[in-house]
Amino acid sequence: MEILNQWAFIGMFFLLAPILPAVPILLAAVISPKKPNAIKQATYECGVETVGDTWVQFKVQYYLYGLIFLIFDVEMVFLFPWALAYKQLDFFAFLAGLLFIFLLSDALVYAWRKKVLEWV
Amino acid sequence: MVPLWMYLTVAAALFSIGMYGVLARRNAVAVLMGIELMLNAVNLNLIAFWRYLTPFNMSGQAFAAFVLVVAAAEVAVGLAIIIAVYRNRQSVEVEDVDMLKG
Amino acid sequence: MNFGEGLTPEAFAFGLFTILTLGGALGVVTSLNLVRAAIWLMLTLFGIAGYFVLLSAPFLASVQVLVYIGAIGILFSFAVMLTRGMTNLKERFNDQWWLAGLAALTAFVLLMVGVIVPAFGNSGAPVSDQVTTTVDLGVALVSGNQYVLPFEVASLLLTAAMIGAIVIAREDD
Amino acid sequence: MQCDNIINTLAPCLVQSGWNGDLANFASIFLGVIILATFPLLVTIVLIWFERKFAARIQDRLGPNRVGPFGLLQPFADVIKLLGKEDITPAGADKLIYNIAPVMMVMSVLLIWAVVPLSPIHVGMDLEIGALYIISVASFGTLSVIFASWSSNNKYALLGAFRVVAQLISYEVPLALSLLIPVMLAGSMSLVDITQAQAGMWFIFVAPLSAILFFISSQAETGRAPFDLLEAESELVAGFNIEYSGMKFALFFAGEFMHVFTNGVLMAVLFAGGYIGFGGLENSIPLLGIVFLFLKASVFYMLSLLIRNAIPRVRIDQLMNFNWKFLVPVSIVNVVMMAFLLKVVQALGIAPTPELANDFVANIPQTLVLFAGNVVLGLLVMNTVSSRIRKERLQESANRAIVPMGAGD
Repeated sequence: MEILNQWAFIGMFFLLAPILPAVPILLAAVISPKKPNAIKQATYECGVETVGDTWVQFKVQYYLYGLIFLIFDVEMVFLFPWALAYKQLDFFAFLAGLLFIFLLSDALVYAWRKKVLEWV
Repeated sequence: MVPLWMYLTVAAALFSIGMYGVLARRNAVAVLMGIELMLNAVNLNLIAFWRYLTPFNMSGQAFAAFVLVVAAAEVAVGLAIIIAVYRNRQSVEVEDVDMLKG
Repeated sequence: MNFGEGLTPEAFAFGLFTILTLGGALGVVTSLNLVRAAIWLMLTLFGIAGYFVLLSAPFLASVQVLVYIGAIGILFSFAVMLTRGMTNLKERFNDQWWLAGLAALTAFVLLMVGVIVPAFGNSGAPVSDQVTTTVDLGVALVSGNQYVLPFEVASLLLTAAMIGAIVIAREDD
Repeated sequence: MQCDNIINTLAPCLVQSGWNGDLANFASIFLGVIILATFPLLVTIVLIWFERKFAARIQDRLGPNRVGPFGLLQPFADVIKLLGKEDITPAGADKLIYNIAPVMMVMSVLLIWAVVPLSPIHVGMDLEIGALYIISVASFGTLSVIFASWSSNNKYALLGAFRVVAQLISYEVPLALSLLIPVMLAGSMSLVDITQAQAGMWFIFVAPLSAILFFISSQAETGRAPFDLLEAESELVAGFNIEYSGMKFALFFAGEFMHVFTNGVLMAVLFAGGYIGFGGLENSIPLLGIVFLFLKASVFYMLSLLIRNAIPRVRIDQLMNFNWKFLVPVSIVNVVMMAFLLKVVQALGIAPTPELANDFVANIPQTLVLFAGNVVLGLLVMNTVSSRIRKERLQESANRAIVPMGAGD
């Protein structure tokens, strides 16, 4: 199986890639001094005691950016095969791709108009 | 190769776990995650059948891609609803969301 | 490659992905901390991507990582962190959890008995080692007699989902 | 011997010397991965020295010059110092995830090297979906930011991470969109094929706009100045890695350094012909391919160092506006234009035939058309932007004229 042999390499890479950077961490864990105390381990907060829960509520803005990104990311699922086969396709493929991209840019234009892209 | 029924078993198990999550969890986000599991079980089935039965036909991969789109759309809207509900009710428990009862 | 009695690298990988997928799935439905649950979810989806590789669909595997781990996982993390109190839930399940368990178990048994057990004896070699490639997918997506309509509808669906989600999630007006 | 990857060169030799075939295969894969994964890490050590020297000269300093000749051993001294640092884990941290995050950051960059063609015969793996693989593994980097911030149980970390993640995911959109162009031009997602397709003409001449867009957004993906909102010291204390210290903090930085150079390599592979040198030299002496690739990569690397040191940090609203209102629309239009022009070129019959694809002269007509299209689009964009800015400035000065003295600004 040609394809599996290819991916055996990638799989091995996925298994070994975390190990290499982990080596210095482990080494440091062995070598470095360990004298923990409460003040040292306190959460960094400019010298003030932490107030309240860390998981404070954040702006919905971040979610909206994530949302637009998700849509464009899924778009890639279709655009990559399209671009891949593009040279062997006829002019109709261009029109299909154009319509696809146009429909999606609509969403971007809407977000722009509604000032979703405005950082507040 | 690993026989087809093994893939199907994994997919069935994944589907059931996802279904349990959807039915049993209280938190709406957790319910959405359960739905994601179910959709992925479906995708696994699609690809497994495609590979074993119709590998020279595009339909399996194409349908899996469309399932992906539906999953993404569902997550986007689902999470947006959850955030909106949370803003109004300060809760994301499925049982608390009964505004339509009037 | 063959390291021993019947343990091919493929079988080994299959086992690994099964642990990832099903273990992750169990983590998703039982976690009290929803950020943890999101991380379990990503593990599950990564396992599925591994299956896709084993099934000669590397394009979908890659897309699975890109969309699910890169985008949906991050969106889940955002949503969990945007809403307070999801990092330590009081209760795992609702009151009907046993009913849900029963339903899930029934579904699993039905699937096994109805669909999968009949295929047990079947050693099930694939019909052909020749598989369609990503180029074929690209051609099929824009061919008038194949998937061009779903292709455009997918775009429309994404646009609609995005606009809908923006309308719902925005703070005011 | 014509081989397409490291494994194929080593395994037969091992079998000849009496190894079991499967074991030889396994050993060669293992060795290949080790070499390929250690290589960028070693390069990074040199890069750290180089970058410090480079930045120092720009800022009229000497930079490291004490340890070893020209301070060359400085990074090693730093590593030894870092190993001796106490490793502090904040109270209330999620220990497992806290430790995984820096490893994942480095890993997300290392994984890219698995598919980069270093020379005609040195490729980790010629993946059929290489281009997509690159942007897929990049998402692990984003994930590691979320992991790091969430697990360290700190408000600043979480706040910083939200900004960083917003930045990283936003700039991934133009990155992926401009990656479409080399894929479209080469008709393949494999990085080896993309490199080979540039034997006649580099894509940077065929599609300069995509190259620029890719370069800018990959610069933002690394989180370096002018896009270093990651560690905006003056604003966010330190960003998502605030609770990290010692070796773990160093890994985040090593990941960043490595990422910058990896981006240079990717630029070289995708747009500047990768290992292809002149006169087909790299085919007769494969090791020269690596030299060519690294020379080209260094050019892009130095360019990003220059940008880092010359341009001040942008504000987060400028950062987001620049992406969503400039880069994304331009890359969308760019994709459409390139697709259209490619069809025009095909219809006119001036596209190089498959047999002549590697010929420089045969590529010229197509390149001229596409290049002209790129220039026209670039000028149009610049014109629109500058007229918009002019309008805004006029408005601003008009507003300022009405406001009484001292009440403005």
